[in-house]
Amino acid sequence: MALLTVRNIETYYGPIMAIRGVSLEVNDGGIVTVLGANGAGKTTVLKTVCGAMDPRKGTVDLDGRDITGLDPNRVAQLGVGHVPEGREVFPFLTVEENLVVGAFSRKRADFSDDLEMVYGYFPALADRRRQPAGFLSGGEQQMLAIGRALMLRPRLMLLDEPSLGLAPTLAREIAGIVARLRSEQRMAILLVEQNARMALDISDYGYVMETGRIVMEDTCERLQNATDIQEFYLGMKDRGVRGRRRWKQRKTWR
Amino acid sequence: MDSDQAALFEARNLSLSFGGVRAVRDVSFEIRRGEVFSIIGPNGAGKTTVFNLINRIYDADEGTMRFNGTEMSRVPGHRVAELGITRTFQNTELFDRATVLDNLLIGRHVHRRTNIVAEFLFLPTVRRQEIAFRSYAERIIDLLELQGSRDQMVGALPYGTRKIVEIARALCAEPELLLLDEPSSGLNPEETEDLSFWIEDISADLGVTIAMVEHDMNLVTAVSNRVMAMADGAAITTGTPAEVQDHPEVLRAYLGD
Amino acid sequence: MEVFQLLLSGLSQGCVYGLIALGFVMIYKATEMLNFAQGDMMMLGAFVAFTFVNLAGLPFFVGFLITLVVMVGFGMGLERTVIRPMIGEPPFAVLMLTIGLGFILRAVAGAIWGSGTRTLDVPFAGRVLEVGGVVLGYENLVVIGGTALLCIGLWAFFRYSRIGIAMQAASQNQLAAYYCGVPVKRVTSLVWGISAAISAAAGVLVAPVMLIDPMMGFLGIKAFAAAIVGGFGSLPGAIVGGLLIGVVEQFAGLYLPAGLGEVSAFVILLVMLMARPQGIFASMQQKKV
Amino acid sequence: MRFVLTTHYGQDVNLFRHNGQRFWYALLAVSVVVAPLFLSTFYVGELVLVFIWAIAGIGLMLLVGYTGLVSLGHAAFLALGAYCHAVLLGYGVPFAVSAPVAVAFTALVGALVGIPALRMTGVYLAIATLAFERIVAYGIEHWEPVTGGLRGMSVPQPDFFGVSLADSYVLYYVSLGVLAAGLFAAANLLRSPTGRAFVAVRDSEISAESMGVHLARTKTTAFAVSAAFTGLAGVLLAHRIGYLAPDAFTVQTSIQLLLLVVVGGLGSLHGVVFGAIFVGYLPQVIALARDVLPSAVGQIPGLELGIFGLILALFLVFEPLGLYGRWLKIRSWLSLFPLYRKATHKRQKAYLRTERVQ
Repeated sequence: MALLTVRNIETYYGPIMAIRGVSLEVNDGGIVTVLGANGAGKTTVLKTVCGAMDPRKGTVDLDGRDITGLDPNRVAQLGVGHVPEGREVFPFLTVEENLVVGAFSRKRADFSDDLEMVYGYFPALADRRRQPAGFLSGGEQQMLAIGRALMLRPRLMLLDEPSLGLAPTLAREIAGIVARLRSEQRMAILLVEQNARMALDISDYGYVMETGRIVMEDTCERLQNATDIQEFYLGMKDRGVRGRRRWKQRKTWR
Repeated sequence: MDSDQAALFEARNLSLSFGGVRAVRDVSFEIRRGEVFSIIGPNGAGKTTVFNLINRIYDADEGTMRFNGTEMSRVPGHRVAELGITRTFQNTELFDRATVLDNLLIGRHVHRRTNIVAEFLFLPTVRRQEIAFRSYAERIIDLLELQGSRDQMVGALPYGTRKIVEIARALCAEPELLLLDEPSSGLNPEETEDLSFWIEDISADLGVTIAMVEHDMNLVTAVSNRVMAMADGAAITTGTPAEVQDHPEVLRAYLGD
Repeated sequence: MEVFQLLLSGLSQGCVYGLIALGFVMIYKATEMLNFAQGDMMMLGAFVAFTFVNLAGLPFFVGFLITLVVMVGFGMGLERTVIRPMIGEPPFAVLMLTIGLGFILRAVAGAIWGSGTRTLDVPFAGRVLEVGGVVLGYENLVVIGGTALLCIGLWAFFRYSRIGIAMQAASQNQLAAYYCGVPVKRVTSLVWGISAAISAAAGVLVAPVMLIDPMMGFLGIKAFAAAIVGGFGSLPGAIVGGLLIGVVEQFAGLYLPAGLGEVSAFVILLVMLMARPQGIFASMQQKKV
Repeated sequence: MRFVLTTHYGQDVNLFRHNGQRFWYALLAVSVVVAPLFLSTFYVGELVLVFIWAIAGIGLMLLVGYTGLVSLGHAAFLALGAYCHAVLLGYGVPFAVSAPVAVAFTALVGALVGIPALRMTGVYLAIATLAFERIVAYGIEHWEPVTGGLRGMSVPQPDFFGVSLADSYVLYYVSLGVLAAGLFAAANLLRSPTGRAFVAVRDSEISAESMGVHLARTKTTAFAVSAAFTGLAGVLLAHRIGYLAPDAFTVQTSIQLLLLVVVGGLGSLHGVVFGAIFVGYLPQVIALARDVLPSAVGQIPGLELGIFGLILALFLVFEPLGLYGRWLKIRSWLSLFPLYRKATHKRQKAYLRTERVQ
């Protein structure tokens, strides 16, 4: 049975419908990616899953339990770690304090092992554990955000654009760690990415979103070979530069 | 476009640091009259910061900017629109509690010729000005097909429409140079294609020079005359879209392989 | 000698401003909300202590502790009922709401305890200590000492306790704190509770120096000035700003024309806002585009 | 619902969109003009107070509701207008000179207060205006030779084209005229570039500036205009109360003015009038209630202000759009009757995030 089941959710920003009937599944131990352009609603899906936004329709189930509309801290306690877009570390807290906050929902357990585990994945953080997170570089902040989510010992990790703003080598490093996390920590991952190439490389299954809808889903191998995906998301489209065919009066039935 | 055409805007050796991080390093470029000039690069490469420098939201630590031959590195922010440069913002910065029409009319603000006393009394000059503003705004509404949302509150519009309203507002000031900050973000491929037509119309019908920061390489290739690629705050190369896309450093920094 | 005397009473008065300002700053840091009723919470705290100590006849320290507990409950209840629905409303609306709350608290206090002035029985009232010609009132010393203790306590709380760190996390990025499993709503309630307790402590400390009455909450306005002068959002800034204003007031009161001491806090505030709007300990900057 | 066929842009610029509106406003105008004929002096006096509140409210509404700048010190402008006018009258300056001078003086002070606003965000500004109010109050209390200090001063009541402003009926028509002119002027301003610049500054400073709006000038203008309206209300208030003392202009007065704009409905001139009626009559209602209530409750000190605070809090929590907003909802409910959906005004989960950056 799927670990996470999202059924037909509709979420609004005020009066604006940001996602319109999205359904998806993440299996235990699987990596599932959601692709799409900026503003297609990918982040909104993650926010709805983790409870930061309430869907007006539809349900979110975690391991058979309905978690729709729970507060995000409750969802986190149930084992969903969230690495938000733009990293969102606590800038005035030190690296270690950031990680301690990450373990907040776990009852007074000894988390020094977990700290060591995080520092093992990200040795760069160990060197800077006493520094305020605001002074870290973008890549280090991304590592810290992932590490902070790991402190929850999550069963499902929501990863929002982990490669955003990172140099390509760093992005590849992060991708490698994500792949390792799945096998070593046996957690499922729901990955939202613009860097489709990287996402498709490490994921099992992919969904493609456009303006709040899922327009395509398939295994990643098949997605990688689909012409639409190649054109729009992998930048392989062979398009004429200028002088495309067009009518002066464009279509107006929108 | 031939390469010796006059530059409308010229930036020389712009640099800017935020608390030790060099967001923009020694960037020089020019925007030629009538062209569509795109800046590409990974997130955090400093593209939007360049716009914020042109727009005078930030003071450059070093470097100069000339627009139409006028030195503008120290011009106050509100004068930039008067000079003839208006812009849109990455996540749209509209006046949410006003109608689309009012937003466009604020775009006309630089053309205001009345004083507050006349406005209190709503003298005939003010009335004539309002009607003139309105008819110009209607021209832009027609151009960008915003008739349907004219009287709606901007805050309640869908994201795609908001992006277009922001372009319309910037156009209402009759700029010579229009800066578009990621105009296609949040638009679906179809809307992005429409956007590319509109950019062409704005360029052709209104004769406005356009500079844009953009991620969507299809859009960039479709509409740009010249492209500048940036990474880590520095300009890597400038050239035609095809040249830039094939530049080895760009491939490495941006496309990733 | 006179200068020392003034300095000391200025410092003790300044501690009171600083203590109320600490309450403001805590709430502001944790929730970005401004509680204009902070001064009135101090007033309420003083009256509650008065009830337990004078009316119920409990020993001072027992009464004081009960007061703190009651005020924590009051602060949390206030947050739960009135403030929470306002999350997401513009700051102006919250400001107005707390102004309204201040009026309500004053009316309620007037209804319960009457509008007359009261004196809290404290064990250290009226005694003095003379050191080298300077007369030190015990109540002044207690204010200064109490403030110092409270500051150290708060500092340790924020530095070492898990909930204190989580509070800072919630103040820096609410949504990310949620993602880490921090129950932000409960934490916010707690912030209001602690803030109410701090102002109650301020009320008890100030009670021997000035009388208790429903209008004493107006001190809160000067505490606000102190918080801004110190640099809003900075806990040490709140204390430094309070001390500065307290001392200047005392000196202005003596050496400048009548009544100028009263407004000197506001003059300092305006000068500060013109010259260095971010305050002594700057902690805020502009919004990024 | 009414649909209007617009055939010329000029029509959209007009204050009234169709004859129906014109009819109702005309009816309202006629009724306030003839009202004094049927009312006793006391009620006319109360109505004068409502008009004065409304004039001051226009000022604060332009500032708070349209420009998004909060002032907790508007009582100071009311006081400055009143005292300046009264002092000038005392020196024998004719009304026709002293009133405009008082208004201009208040506007000037307002512009000066607006200067710190250029560098401050909302909350700082609120505190700064509060500090300004305290300083003005201090000045009035201590500049005895001119203001009479705490004792106060009486307001000379000059003849005004042969009639005295001390007469409630005369003051009624003068205030009504001023209010009508003020509403007209404010509405004009709001449909002109300056008014739109106010709104632009309120909604997004950064993009207002990039559209060529001079932030500094716009904010100082907003402050000056706001202070001028409030100062004008002060001039009329001086005549209404006849005797000026510092306790007529306190922080509470400022708060009452804010109550007026919040309860009326931020961002609407209609709201000013609704709010003024509310603030003008609430003390009467409370006074009546005191007589009815058992004395233990009725005699609570600070009861009136406590009720003010309570109403303020209730409005902010339950009806942030104010009375005018409530009226609009009722109207849209009526016109859409079977189709109205409650979800239209639903609130969402919201999260705070600090805007502090390192």
